[in-house]
Amino acid sequence: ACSTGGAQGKPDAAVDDSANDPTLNWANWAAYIDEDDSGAYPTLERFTEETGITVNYEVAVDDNNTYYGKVKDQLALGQDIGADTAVLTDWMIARWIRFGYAQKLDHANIPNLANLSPALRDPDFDAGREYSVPWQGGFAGICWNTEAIPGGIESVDDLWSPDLKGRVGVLSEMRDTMGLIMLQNGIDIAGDWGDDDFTAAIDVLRTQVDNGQVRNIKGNSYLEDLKSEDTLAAICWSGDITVLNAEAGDKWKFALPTAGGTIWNDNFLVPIGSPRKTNAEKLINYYYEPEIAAEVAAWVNFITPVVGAKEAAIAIDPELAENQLIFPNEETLANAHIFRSLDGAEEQKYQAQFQSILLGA
Amino acid sequence: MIPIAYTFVFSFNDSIKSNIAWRGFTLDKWLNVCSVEGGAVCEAFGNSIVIGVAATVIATTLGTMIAIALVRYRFRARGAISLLLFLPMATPEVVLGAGLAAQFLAVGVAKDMTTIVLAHTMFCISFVVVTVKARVASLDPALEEAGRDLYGSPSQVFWRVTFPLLLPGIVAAALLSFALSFDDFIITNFNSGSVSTFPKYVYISASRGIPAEANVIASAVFLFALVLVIVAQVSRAARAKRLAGLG
Amino acid sequence: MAFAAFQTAEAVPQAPRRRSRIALLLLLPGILYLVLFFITPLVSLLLTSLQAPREFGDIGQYDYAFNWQNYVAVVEAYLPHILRSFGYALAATVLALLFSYPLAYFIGVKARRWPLLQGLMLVLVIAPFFISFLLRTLAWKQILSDESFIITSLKALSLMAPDAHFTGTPFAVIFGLTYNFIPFMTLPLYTTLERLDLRYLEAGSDLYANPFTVFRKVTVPLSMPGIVAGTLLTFIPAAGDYVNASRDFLGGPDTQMMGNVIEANFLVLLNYPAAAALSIILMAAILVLVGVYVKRAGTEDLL
Amino acid sequence: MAVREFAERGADLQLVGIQKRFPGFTAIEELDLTIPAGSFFALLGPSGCGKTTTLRLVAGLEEPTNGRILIGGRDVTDTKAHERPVNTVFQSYALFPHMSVLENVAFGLKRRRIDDATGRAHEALRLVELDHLAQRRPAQLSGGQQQRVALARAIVNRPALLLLDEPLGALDLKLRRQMQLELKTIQEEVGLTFLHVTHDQEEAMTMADTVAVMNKGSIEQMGAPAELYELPRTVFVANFLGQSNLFTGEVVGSTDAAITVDIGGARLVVPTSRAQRHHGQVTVGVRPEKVALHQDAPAEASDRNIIGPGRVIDVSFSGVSTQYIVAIPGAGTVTVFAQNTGSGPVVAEGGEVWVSWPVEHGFGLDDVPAPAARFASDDDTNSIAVQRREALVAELEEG
Amino acid sequence: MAVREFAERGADLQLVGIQKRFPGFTAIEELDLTIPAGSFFALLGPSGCGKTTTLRLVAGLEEPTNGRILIGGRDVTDTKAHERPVNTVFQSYALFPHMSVLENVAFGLKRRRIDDATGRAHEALRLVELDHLAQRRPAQLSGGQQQRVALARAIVNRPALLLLDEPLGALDLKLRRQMQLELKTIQEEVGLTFLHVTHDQEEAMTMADTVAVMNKGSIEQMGAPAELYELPRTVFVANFLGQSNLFTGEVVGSTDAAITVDIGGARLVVPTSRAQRHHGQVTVGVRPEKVALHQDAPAEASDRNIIGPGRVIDVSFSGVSTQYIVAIPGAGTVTVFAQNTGSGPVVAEGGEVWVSWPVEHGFGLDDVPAPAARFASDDDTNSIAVQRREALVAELEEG
Ligand SMILES: Nc1ncnc2c1ncn2[C@@H]1O[C@H](COP(=O)(O)OP(=O)(O)OP(=O)(O)O)[C@@H](O)[C@H]1O
Ligand SMILES: Nc1ncnc2c1ncn2[C@@H]1O[C@H](COP(=O)(O)OP(=O)(O)OP(=O)(O)O)[C@@H](O)[C@H]1O
Ligand SMILES: [Mg+2]
Ligand SMILES: [Mg+2]
Repeated sequence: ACSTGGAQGKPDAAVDDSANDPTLNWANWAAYIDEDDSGAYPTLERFTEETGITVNYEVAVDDNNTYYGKVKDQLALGQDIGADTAVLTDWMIARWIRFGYAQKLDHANIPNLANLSPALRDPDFDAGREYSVPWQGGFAGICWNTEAIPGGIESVDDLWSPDLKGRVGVLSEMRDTMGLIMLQNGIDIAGDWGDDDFTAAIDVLRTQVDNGQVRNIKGNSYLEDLKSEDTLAAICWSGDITVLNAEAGDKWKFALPTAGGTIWNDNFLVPIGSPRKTNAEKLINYYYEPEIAAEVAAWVNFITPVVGAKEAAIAIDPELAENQLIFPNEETLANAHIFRSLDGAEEQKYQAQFQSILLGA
Repeated sequence: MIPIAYTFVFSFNDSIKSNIAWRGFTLDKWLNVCSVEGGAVCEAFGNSIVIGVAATVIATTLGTMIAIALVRYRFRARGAISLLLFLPMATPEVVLGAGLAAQFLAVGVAKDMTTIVLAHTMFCISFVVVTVKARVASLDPALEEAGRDLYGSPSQVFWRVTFPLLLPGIVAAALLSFALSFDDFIITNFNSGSVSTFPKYVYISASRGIPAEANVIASAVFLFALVLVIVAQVSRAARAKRLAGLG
Repeated sequence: MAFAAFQTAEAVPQAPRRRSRIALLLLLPGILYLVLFFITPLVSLLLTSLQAPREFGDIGQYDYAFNWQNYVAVVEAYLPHILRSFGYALAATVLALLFSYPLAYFIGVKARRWPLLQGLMLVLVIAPFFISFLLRTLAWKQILSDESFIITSLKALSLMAPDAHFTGTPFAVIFGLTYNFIPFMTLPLYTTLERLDLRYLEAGSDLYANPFTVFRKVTVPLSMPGIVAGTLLTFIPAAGDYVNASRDFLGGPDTQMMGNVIEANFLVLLNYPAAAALSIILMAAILVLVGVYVKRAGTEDLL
Repeated sequence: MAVREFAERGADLQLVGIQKRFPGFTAIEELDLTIPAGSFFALLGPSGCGKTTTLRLVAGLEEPTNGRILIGGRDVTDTKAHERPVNTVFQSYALFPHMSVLENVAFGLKRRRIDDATGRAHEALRLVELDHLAQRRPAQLSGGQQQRVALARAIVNRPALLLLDEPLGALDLKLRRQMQLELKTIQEEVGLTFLHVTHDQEEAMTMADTVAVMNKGSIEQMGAPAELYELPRTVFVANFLGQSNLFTGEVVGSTDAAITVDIGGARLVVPTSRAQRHHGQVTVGVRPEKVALHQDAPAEASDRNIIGPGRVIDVSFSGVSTQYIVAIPGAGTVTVFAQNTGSGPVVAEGGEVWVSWPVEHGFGLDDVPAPAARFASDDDTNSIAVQRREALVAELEEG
Repeated sequence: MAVREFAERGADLQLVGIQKRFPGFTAIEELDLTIPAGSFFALLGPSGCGKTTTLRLVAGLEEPTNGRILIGGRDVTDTKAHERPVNTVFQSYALFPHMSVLENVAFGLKRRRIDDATGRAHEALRLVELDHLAQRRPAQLSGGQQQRVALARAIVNRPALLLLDEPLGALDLKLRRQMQLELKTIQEEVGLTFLHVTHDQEEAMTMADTVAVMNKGSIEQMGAPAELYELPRTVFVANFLGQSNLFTGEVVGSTDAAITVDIGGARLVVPTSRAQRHHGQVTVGVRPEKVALHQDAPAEASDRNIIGPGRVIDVSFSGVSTQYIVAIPGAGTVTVFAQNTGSGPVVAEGGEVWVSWPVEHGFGLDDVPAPAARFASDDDTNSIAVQRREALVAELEEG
């Protein structure tokens, strides 16, 4: 049968066999780690040198939902899903923890956790970071083609300007697109909002989709639309724009809207069936060395959660350290908000509304 | 044809991470296909080949057996069996993929290469049956009888007469199976667990712009097949010409 | 060659045989396999489609029940997608037929005298088989994006409104479906047309039929098996396709097909009963349509 | 294995009480037949009468519903096809298309692991004068050549019994007549028992030592060709084996030596020994070539039957002979063949003539003919067979 | 449209200087032919000689490389097939498999929008006695029935010219002879011009008013059947149209009335008017049925050619007649047909005999025969064509 979702009882964690098995499977997103010209991962290679643990790095996550869809059945049975650590976004982490699909981390094995940015130490879905540790974070904000829109845009409302009709993109990630609209509507997305607030934002989006203002609603492939100029302005993720500018000419600019943007984190966690938890913890610890974190940050262009990385980055490239999208200052951070956790019922309800726009009628 | 040319051209793009903007010509991607992302493209490609071969072998064997039985024997359940064979072809891939995925879950089977092979075999069988059936139907039973008449035991008759005569049909069915399996994304996506296949790799990386290496592999497969087919065609035509001249 | 797979040779009469244990032995493994990996999933899919949400359950948690309202609910919610799926599939099938018939006719009938040309053209038809259809579809997306050469030229020539675009429109999805399934249409057509006995066409013209009438009254009816096979091979997968219509490929929010809906319910909303119910509806609808079509076309013995 | 040996000469074949039923159809009702060793035996009959079925029973490709089959005295009823010392030249040749001519011919020898299969195969091919084509595929041969390969493939095994299922059916007339002579020559050379099936009466008569005429699953008459031709016993044989003029009437007188039949007033005399029935309504007949045409009324003679006058309604020239059709009031139409020893017809269309024939050439039959239609009726054995098969196929497809 | 009309009667057909080249092969070298309106004309020739090609040129299915075609005086060379007042009964019938018998027959009428197409189609079907099967599909008919439907489908259009391409080729002998009579009867009933193509000489002779013998793309001889048969002009005609005994030798004497040819010592006399060549090496011949057998040396007579003695090497009984083959030293073998007016052969195998024939029945030919092989040679036109096609098909199948 199509799964009944989480099992009645939560699955048991696998017995750790790290001592005998110096390997590690890491499921991550595409272009989410430093890479040299020959396609090797320098920081990972050094990790292997240091610890003797061979890492099988796999670009296995294309989307939180899809990845979950693929592994949830095995998780429910407590089986090894082929990944000893996977990097997933906050809200998905929340679901895994709720369903008991993640193993409790032994903080003793991760002394570097002390370098974790204080702001991220106590999220509502994982108090005290018992199960998850942030990998990279990012903003969702607005971006535009500077050649087509020399004046730039400032707010989400600017996306709805008639000049841009049919050339606007929004993300298919509910929390980012809806978060930005709700912020524009003056809602504190981290606080206590309710159905009405959400529905009001949905109505805004629906109107803009229906009247053809919004060209398309996409996941990561929104970048191609920007590049091919199918869209001229969009709701975007911060790191992508840096990459796009590097690849296709400096044509795009990213900003947090005046009403605020969202901030999210992708986090390591250890799936319930993994017998190599200790190895995973060693990996996490390694990437929490500020120098290592800085090296990764310099390549992936997302926000590193590691305190001290900025200082380390200055040594690599002083200009980089000034980039608000990688090392945001307090002011920038104050304008970025975390979308609050949703429980199962809310998740279902709001997703259904959001999906009904994505699927059209 | 245009998309193929596009794919081909962009396999020479000197891109960094994504492959959406033209950045100049390079042969690097062709020379170092397997290096990107720790060889993920090549691994996916290799998996696709292994899965394709395994599914093809199983589906071709089972399908050929059914085809022979369907043509050569009369039994009451014929109609039902024909329907059973038609159904998978009439079922949208999403349905097949989702249904099977749920089934594996219910039985508690972990998804890996095996489950992909099982899934691919399932939808290939019907195509094999249809293909081989036509060949069996056009095989004159008198030939097998001649084999028996000429002192061939049943197994000798099968291996020396029936099988060689069915071979073109079986080969065609196998090629079709392989092509279907190799290019399948939807069913694979539902039943692959964490195993990567080439179409899956393309789909996943589609979100970031496909690395030129994927284009390289696709183009290479295409060129290989094209050369193979053209060589076969030309030599066949040449032979036909030679024979015509000879008569 | 893969295209040989679509060939059906002239059948020789087979003497009806007795029932036999050998037949059973031959059939058993394959049939068991299909029962195991096709029928049982189908049955559990059916069961899933009747599940009800677990009381106080989290997202994605359902229990077995007989909740047939699921069907009503999904039809109410997704009727436009259901209709759109069949509409697009039909349009793509018709377009593919219109494009493929002349092509197949040329390769199968006109090119008979030049086997080399025939072979090469066949290669071109099956060429797309060798490149992942995902890559080809993505390439189209690039080729037909707003600032692409083709679209800008069309706009410059005023063949397209300046603010019109191609990707994300129903036209783009139908175009993608058509393109992707043309080989499936062409090959069965080719194999019937290739065996078309030209003497029937000559008999037609001998009996005062002009070339057009010969085509309508003789060629088309005689190539019916190919037409039926080709349309089925195109229509069925097209109706269930979700890649072309996907927002990440050629589609947009208002071109989503049943496949996309099933995917969204299955992967994002974790509404498995809805996904299962939609699957069952899709399959049943296709079976009914195919049944009626095949009956009307008079080619029941196709399979 | 018994079949490992080469037959030194042909063996005799006995069919005892053979019956063959197919689902819903009895192809052979009850068949008894003995074919002496070394003879050239022809089984003649219309399409669908059961000839192929009989051969298949002998070859072991079909099992009889009832009855026994003995080859050279040994009961082979329960022996498998590949274990019988029998080979077949199939109606459609059934040459293996994926093997060369040589491989085809050597196939049987190799299956029996006989030494020097290739050498013997070449020898057999030389016998049919095709050794120079040994490396070709069957599809590259003409129909006549294929037929010879099929023959070589069977003969090379020196079977005790060689079955030939209309091996000449697909050839055109010219080639057919030529191959008939060849086949007969080869049979004489190798001395095997040939069981030859055909529906061509001329073929059966020119080739065989003994001919059996089969109709609807049973043998109507059997004997030497001339014997069957000169003295047919049934309407079917009289018409199937050449043409006959038949007259039906009441026996009006009978002596020890002859019976007299009244045909619309004319009296026809038939020797008692040549008549199957001696009273009541009988059908008597005579072959067209035995009938003479007279432009003047011939004198009565006790040793000739004379009828007439009648009118010539059709004269048709066929080269060797001319066929006259004469309509005689009361007796119907009479066909007369006259060899063209001179040039041009003796009598023109419309002429008044009498016909006569020697009493000793008349024959009396066992049954009376059914009325004939203008075209071959739709229920002749041929079309019945076609229709029946197609109905069956249609039925099975449906299910 | 001209074709809208029904032909009241047949039109004549003229082929003027027709030549037809296929890529790499000239099928017809140069052909001139006139067929008078209302006649039954047979084109006779071996397989591959260009008969079908000729018909297709007339039907408009093929364009001549050179030359003109006139039907009823009108030049139709550049007219499309569907606009010519011509219908064809195809070699393979070419009945539309997807239509019922009735729809097949009504097809041409409907294309010409003729009123009451169905009624007329039924009428045509009644003519061939198949009206009761009007609703069947062609595949459900026997070969003979299909042939009749094809005929009805053509005749119903009352074409000025009806082309028949071996319409009886697929039938068995019995049915074939019967259909020949029917076809002839129908032609006489409808009075159309029939152009009938066949490779069966008996068929051509019994059916046609005029026969043209075609060989390798040109017409060797043309005339009434009896005329062609009695006085063939070439070896090909002498052998193709029935059998002939041919003797080649030097002319050793010639008068106004006759020439004398020396054949291994024997002298054969042939009337000058019946000889194509009068000096040098010539071939003379006589038909087997004109030859008489003598068991004693016959007396010399000026009006008979006598050769012998020789020995009977084969006697073969074929029902109507018996064929004797006599080997005569110096003259080769002579075939003699003797009608079986009595029973049993006149002479047994091995007997010593003389043969003789009336001088008036001999003929002298224009050319001399080529030596013959035991089997049909592998390079006759037929087997070449078959081989070429089949080799090609096989090749293409394989890939
Ligand atoms: N397997 C079968 N099942 C049912 N009926 C059969 C089967 N095989 C043959 N028959 C029928 O048995 C009859 C005799 O068939 P058979 O093939 O022996 O005829 P035949 O004399 O060889 O004819 P032909 O001259 O056409 O070859 C036919 O009416 C045929 O339809
Ligand atoms: N389209 C073609 N291209 C090349 N050669 C051809 C073509 N059609 C016919 N021929 C050749 O022309 C010759 C005459 O062919 P045609 O079909 O007229 O013979 P036919 O007398 O009708 O023989 P049959 O009795 O076998 O029907 C043959 O040698 C044939 O191979
Ligand atoms: Mg038979
Ligand atoms: Mg022909």
